[in-house]
Amino acid sequence: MGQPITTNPWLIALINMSVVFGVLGALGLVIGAIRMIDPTQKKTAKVESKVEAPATAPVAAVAVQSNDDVIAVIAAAIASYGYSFSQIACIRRVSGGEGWAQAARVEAVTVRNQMF
Amino acid sequence: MGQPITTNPWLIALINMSVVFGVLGALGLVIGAIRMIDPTQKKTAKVESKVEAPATAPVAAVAVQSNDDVIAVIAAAIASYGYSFSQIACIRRVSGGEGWAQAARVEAVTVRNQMF
Amino acid sequence: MGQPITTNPWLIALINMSVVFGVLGALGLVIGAIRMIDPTQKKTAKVESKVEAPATAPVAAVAVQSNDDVIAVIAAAIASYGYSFSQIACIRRVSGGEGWAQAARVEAVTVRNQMF
Amino acid sequence: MDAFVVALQAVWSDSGFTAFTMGNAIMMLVGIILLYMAIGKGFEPLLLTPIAFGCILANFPKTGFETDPGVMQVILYGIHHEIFPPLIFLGVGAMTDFGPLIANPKTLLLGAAAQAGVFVALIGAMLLGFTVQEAGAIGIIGGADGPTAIYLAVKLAPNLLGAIAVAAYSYMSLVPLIQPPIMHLFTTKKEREVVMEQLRPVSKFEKLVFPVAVTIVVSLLLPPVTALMGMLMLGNLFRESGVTDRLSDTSQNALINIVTIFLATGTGLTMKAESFLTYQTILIICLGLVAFAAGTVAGVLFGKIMYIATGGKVNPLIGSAGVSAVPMAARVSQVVGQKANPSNFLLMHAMGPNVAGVIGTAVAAGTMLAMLK
Amino acid sequence: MDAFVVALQAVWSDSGFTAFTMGNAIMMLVGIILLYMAIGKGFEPLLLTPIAFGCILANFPKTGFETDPGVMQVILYGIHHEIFPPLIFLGVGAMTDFGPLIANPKTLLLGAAAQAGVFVALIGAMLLGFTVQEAGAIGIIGGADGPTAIYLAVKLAPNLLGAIAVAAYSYMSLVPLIQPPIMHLFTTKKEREVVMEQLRPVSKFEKLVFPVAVTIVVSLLLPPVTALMGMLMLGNLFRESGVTDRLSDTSQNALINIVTIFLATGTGLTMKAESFLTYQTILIICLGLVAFAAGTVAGVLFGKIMYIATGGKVNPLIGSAGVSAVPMAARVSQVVGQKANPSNFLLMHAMGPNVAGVIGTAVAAGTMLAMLK
Amino acid sequence: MDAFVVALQAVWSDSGFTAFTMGNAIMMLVGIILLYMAIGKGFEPLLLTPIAFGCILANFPKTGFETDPGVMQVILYGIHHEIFPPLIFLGVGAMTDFGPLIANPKTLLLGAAAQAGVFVALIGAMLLGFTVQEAGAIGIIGGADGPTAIYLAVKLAPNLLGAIAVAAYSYMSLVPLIQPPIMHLFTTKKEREVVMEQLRPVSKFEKLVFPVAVTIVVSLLLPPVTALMGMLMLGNLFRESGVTDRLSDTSQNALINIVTIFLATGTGLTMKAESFLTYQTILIICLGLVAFAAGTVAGVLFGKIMYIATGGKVNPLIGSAGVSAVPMAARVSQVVGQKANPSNFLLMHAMGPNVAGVIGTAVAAGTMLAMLK
Ligand code: NA
Ligand code: NA
Ligand code: NA
Repeated sequence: MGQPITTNPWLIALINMSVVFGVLGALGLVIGAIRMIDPTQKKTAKVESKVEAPATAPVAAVAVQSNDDVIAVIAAAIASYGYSFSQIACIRRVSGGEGWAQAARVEAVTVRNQMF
Repeated sequence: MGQPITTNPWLIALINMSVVFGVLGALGLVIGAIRMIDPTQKKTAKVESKVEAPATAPVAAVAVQSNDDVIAVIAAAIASYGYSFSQIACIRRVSGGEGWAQAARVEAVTVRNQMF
Repeated sequence: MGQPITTNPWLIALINMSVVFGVLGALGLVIGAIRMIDPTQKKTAKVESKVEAPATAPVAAVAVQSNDDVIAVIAAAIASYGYSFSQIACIRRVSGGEGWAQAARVEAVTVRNQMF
Repeated sequence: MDAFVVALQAVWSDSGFTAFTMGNAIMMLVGIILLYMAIGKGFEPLLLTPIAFGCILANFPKTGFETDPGVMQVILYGIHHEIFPPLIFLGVGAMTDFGPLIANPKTLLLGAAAQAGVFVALIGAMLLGFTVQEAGAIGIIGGADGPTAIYLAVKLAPNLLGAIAVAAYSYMSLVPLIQPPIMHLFTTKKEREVVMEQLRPVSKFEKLVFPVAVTIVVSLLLPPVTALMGMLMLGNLFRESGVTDRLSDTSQNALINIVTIFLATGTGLTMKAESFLTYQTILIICLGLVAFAAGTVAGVLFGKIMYIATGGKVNPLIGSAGVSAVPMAARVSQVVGQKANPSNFLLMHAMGPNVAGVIGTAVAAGTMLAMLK
Repeated sequence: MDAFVVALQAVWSDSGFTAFTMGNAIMMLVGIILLYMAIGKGFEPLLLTPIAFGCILANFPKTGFETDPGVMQVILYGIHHEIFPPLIFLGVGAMTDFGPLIANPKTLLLGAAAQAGVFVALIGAMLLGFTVQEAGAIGIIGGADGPTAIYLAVKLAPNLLGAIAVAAYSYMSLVPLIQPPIMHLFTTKKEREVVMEQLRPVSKFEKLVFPVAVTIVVSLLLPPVTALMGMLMLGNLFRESGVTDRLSDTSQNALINIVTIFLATGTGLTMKAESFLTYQTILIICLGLVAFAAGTVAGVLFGKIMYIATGGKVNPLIGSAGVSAVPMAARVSQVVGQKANPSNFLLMHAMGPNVAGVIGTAVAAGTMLAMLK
Repeated sequence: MDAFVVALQAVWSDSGFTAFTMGNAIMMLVGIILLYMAIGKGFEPLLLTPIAFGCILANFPKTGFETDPGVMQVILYGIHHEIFPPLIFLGVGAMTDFGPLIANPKTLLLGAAAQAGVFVALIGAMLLGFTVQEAGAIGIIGGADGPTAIYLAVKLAPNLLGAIAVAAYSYMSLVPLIQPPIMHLFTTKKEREVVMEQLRPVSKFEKLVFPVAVTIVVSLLLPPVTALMGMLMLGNLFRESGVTDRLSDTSQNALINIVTIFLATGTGLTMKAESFLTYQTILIICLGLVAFAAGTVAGVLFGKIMYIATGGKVNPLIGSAGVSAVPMAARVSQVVGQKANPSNFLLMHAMGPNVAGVIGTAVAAGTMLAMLK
């Protein structure tokens, strides 16, 4: 190394964006490949959709009628399940029959703390 | 540096005590200056005295009649509030109407663990 | 050092096993000596056997009749004592009058986590 | 009495006052302003508080931090030899859930598109007279990834480390202010209202193989970022394995906190008046803003392309999350999306490009190291 | 366009692909298999997961881990200078209860007997052509004590570190498979059914004096293992003192976890294709199994001697626990004993030889260092 | 058989027994006595336990701790280059509430007055023949602040480190025995009965500006203690900011505990027979007691001056808390005051001079470094 390959900024940008798209595109293919070779995929697809939704349900989606008292009651009930309030993304009204589907969608974001 | 400025112990002591008193005196002036420029000072004085006292009250000041049984009961009650015993500085009789004032004075010392 | 004392494997093994048995044997004598000079030994022997057994008892040995419901009740009761379930080695039937003795024997193994 | 005065004068002449410069005073003011931003305004306080305090410490004369052995020299050693960023990434990996990315791998392209900000800033920096290495280090501010920015800055332009770190962390915390107007400008209401399909569940097998596979692909192609990507993915493996909770917990708590204190204080220690109070610093601050804005634009525009390509199934608002700034940028997508359509929940969809942006920035950094060093 | 292709080729030629060897590929497969063993099968996952990942990282070409300053070089420094094993032992000491050993000091002899495995492997290794130092380092696998094995391997045969560490941790987690058949083979049902007397209570005084006394005896006789034994016993003193809980907690949590990450990743980093993919590695794996089996046999046989000498009061099954592998080997004794006699509780009795085996292995390592270095 | 005996003799001649001296034996006894004080009597167990154990370890011959690379050499490096005390102070700052001092800044003068003990000991040490640097290091024992004492001793008189550290921590834990008689001797019952006015509430603004302002004033005037004061105040800023709880928690738990283990064990490692078993050590122990007593006297006397100057509003008992030894000295003031008047609560008032004493001792150390190094 030692010497820059080029000092033309447009060329650097072009090559870099090519590499970034190339590598991330390749990773997309890799993810597809992982899914294809996944020996647990078949049953997972069925089992998880049945098991996971109810698991997150009591936390994320609770029917509420915009009533502070009710929210307080729910909060207490949830707390008794061992969830801290910071883990609860929102408490909202569930309309119609798509309850579980939405529940999964709102799933509490525990993804990475707010650190970096 | 390298060479000591002086090796006369009396002079060293004198200069040092002068510097120590000088610096700590200067810090005293700095504290006064901080208080003067404090933009939150006005409201703080009022709000905190009202809010903080009750907050510490249930921990620090509980009426007791020098009776071991009563202390045990109180200890249990306090514990049920979620305070560990090590946070409780003392449990003592409160006389007259100056309860809150004294409460603040006895304020549980959480200042620095007993480490250094 | 630098140079090996010997490169004869049989001799190395012989000396090493001698040293290992020698040192560990010596440590056995040291343990005996510690026990002899132990100023707390007399009372310990009596007090501990009385105090320790009941202390571990509620955790380790609880009379159960192979009934899942009962185990659940006990688990809840134990949990209310502040023990996490992972600390409980087993819940088993206690027969006869040797309850405490067995209790001590089954004593929950908190010895070293499963790390190394 | 004479001796007393003489000795006292000697103490004074050895004090920092005699060597104190106007530059030092200004830098202390900068440090105090950064402290105000961190503590008073809540801008990335975990990083900016020790950076600001380190900046103040760096500007006391005669402390010997750089020449005498001691804790500050150890910290500076760790800064100058990129020891801390990979350890930060170990903890970040243990905190990151790549599930949303695995569920929707097309979002990787959004994470790639948002790197355009990096190269807009790079081109701008070179036009403004920076060397190619400096321009690369400045550009990476647009990646919105603190540890990667510090890692690259130390390798390519250590003299600019302080300004780059401050710009990166400041703009990362300003994401909720910078992005929404841009997102409105480049999207129609109809696009913002798009409700996306629920993500498929991701199996544990996928979550376990993913970090290993990414490490292999990226490290083979770009050896200079192996330490960074390897640690990120090792932390993620600790998280997902289910049998190394002890290591995962320590990585994302005690270890990352200790390293953060050292990294941030040490970054502040590089902000001495003579190297920070330059015309270049102002340019870097401006270029950083350009980089963030350009990255957001590129992400949203690529989102629009995906909106069209998928026949309206992708909400272009998730494109802006590709700049990284995890998880703020994803939250901004969620908030803007929900304002357009209250029943719209983009958060999990935006986490895909968001974590893809972390990988994308590391790849960009690796490419620049391969080309420029 | 020409310039673009030329520059892209330059990036490619600087990538790891151009220097990637079949050996590297095989080692990555080894790493992936180790990951599967660690995560999929639960073999010592806290150690094997980072070892396996380090092995993968080590086999990317051109990362410069060994030549360029950085976090990997710091970790490798710690590996090559035995900095981590004593710190691991500090935490191990804080986790270890020597009570069962103090209550029944005769079990020390079982911990001594099980070291025979070390020397069976040593003799075997020398017959197979290893140097005397290499043979000593290989033999210590039979001690079933990870930190001691790494400590000795670094001092006597650093080139074999990876293979020795992998063998040691793999067999340690295989103890529940390796030991039971051997235990059945060498004991009669009557012996296995022996119910041992309850252990006497141990006073706090004994638990406090024990670590200090052991440190003095072992360190005076074998100075080369003072760092190891001293840290083990300092940790135990933190545990037993009752007034240093802060230090005990940190030793067995934050500190040991951080050091484990560094130690295990660093051990993996030594597993480069050129040093690992040799005929020697296969021999070491085989010799390790021999060492474990021989240690178990020796422990059980010595247990039989104690059974006879005490007139049937000692259950020979606790002898196998002398190989260390705390606490798995003791659990194996418990399980096998309870299968023979459901009212048999050998766990606490087996903890005595189990922790004695840790001391015994350290003593064996010290003797070898005194003789061979 | 001959070969066996010869080899066994070689092992023996390489053992520590052959080089073991009476001095080593005495130092081990010293270590055991210190362990008894720490664990049996509860004298600063978190520091004295590892110091005592380190002292035992240091006196095994042929361990090579000082010459061979390894964990002990790393620890000793940290000791010899003052790396640990500033990190301890980071945690101490995160544990310290400067509120009582800010509420009553006049108590700063009590923290200054109590430093007189430092200089009484310094003068005494020079009269007894110590060099001026050694005398300065010995004097700082009177500051009753462990990390500062170690910091200064390493810089001015590393050969005396062990004795100074042991004296400082021993007397710090003896404060409840040393101070009360002195406090009684120099105060009247009427003075001890004084009930002080309630402290005013301190705003968050004041608590935030205070650490920054103190750092600037002290570091500018005394650059040699910038590392110490800077880390103390950075830790305090973590505590008070309200947005850096992660860093505050880690500073006062995992990090300070890890560093304490290293600092204290390393301090013990410097206590080798040849440097500790001297006439000087006995003098240092005596001078330390003088320093503590003189500091207490000076604090109480200055308290009396304030009692007079304020027309009886200040209880002179809080003056003794100025020696530092946080928070024991403040508790002693509380206990002695309450004995004189059961409705007297001096604890919070005594915390002011108590934490002021920490700053005062650091200033005294800085002045000595400026003058003597
Ligand atoms: Na990014
Ligand atoms: Na062993
Ligand atoms: Na002091």
